[in-house]
Amino acid sequence: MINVLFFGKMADILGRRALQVEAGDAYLFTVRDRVFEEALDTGRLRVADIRVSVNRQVVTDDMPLHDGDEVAFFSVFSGG
Amino acid sequence: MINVLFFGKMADILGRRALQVEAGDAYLFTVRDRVFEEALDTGRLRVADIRVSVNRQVVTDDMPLHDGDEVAFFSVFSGG
Amino acid sequence: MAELDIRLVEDALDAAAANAEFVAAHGAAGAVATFAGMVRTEAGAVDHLYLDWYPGMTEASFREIAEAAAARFDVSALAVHHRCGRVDAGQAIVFIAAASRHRRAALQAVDYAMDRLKSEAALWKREGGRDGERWVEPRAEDLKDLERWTHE
Amino acid sequence: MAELDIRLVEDALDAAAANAEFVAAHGAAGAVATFAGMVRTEAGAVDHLYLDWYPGMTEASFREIAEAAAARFDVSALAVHHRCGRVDAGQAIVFIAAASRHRRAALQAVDYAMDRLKSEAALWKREGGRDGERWVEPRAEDLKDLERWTHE
Repeated sequence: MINVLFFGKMADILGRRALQVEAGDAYLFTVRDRVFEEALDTGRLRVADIRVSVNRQVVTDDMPLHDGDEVAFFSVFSGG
Repeated sequence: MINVLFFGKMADILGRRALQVEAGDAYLFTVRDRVFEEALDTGRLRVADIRVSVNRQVVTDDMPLHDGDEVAFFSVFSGG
Repeated sequence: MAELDIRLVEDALDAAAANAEFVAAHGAAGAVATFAGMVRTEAGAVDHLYLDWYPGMTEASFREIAEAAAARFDVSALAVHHRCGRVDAGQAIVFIAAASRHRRAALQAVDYAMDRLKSEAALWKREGGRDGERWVEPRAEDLKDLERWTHE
Repeated sequence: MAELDIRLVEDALDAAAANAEFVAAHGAAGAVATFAGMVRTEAGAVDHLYLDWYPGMTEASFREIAEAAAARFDVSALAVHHRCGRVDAGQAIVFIAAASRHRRAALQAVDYAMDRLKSEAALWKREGGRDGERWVEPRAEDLKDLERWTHE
């Protein structure tokens, strides 16, 4: 299974902090498309606002996912 | 009387921290000349290194001095 | 190698105690600069923050920023302590400290680390108060502050 | 008007205690930046300083610098605590703190005040150690640091 996590505004908008996806022959962009569709439907986020990480590294390119991978979606950081 | 004070390297070089001068009709530059002569004789200070204050204000021009005035001579500041 | 002290703090962050500890450990270097950020208590709509965080990734982002600050400036020690979770008005959010032989290196390391934390720490800030809850994004000013360091 | 806390300290200066007091009094502003300068304890020829001072004039020079920093940056409080007399290795010489709504204003006020104190505070520094005693003058670097503020 692939663990998918949501943080910040993204978790709020989707109303959950996690979901699980079958590893199968999943690609990051397959998972992303599914999450984006749900998030954008709410009208509260734009694609440009959403960041993606795989195993805690922010990524911008597509890649194959493997069993046990951790994918996270979140809005831009705002600390301090 | 006019109180004359010395600080920092200036006090070290002159071997004292204070002296008193008759007010009379003294001018700052009269007092300064006397102090400079003594200080420069030691070879350990140049005129450019010496600062002067009257009543705790740094001054560069000559001025008459009055009874109770406080004149100070010192090298450049070095704090922090 | 600079000594790094990175902490993601889930309960109260005591900026004064963190400062005392840092000065005792690293003051011998000669110069210690610090910054502490608190939730403002002035009359206003905001009376608390919530900082969402990604365990593991958040600490890694602090460490990356601290390592970059230490590599860029001549510091012997650098501390980054940052709250996560709910932070009430008056409480500390962040404490940064840098020790160096040189006063400007210590001050610049703190300045740089704060600018990067504002926009690049893996945290998500929500303000809460009488007008409800609102997710905050970095301001244009924060991004401009960050840009200063790419022009030097 | 910024609240100024100017102290010429003849006995030990406790930088951590000064910080705790400042954060407690002014932390509500949101941002607190501090700087503490200590006599370095590294192996070397210098094991103490002596800071000669001019009672009244020295405090006035601190106040003038603090007022200029407060006028120039948007700070709500500024502290300048500076030692005079003999200061041994490991002891604090100076503590500066600034509180503001804005982190950069607090950091800049501290940076500016330190640069000016180095060259413009009415103090005279003598280093002492195994090679005897030596009066110190501002370094070219100190004067260059100070010059930064006239070009902004």
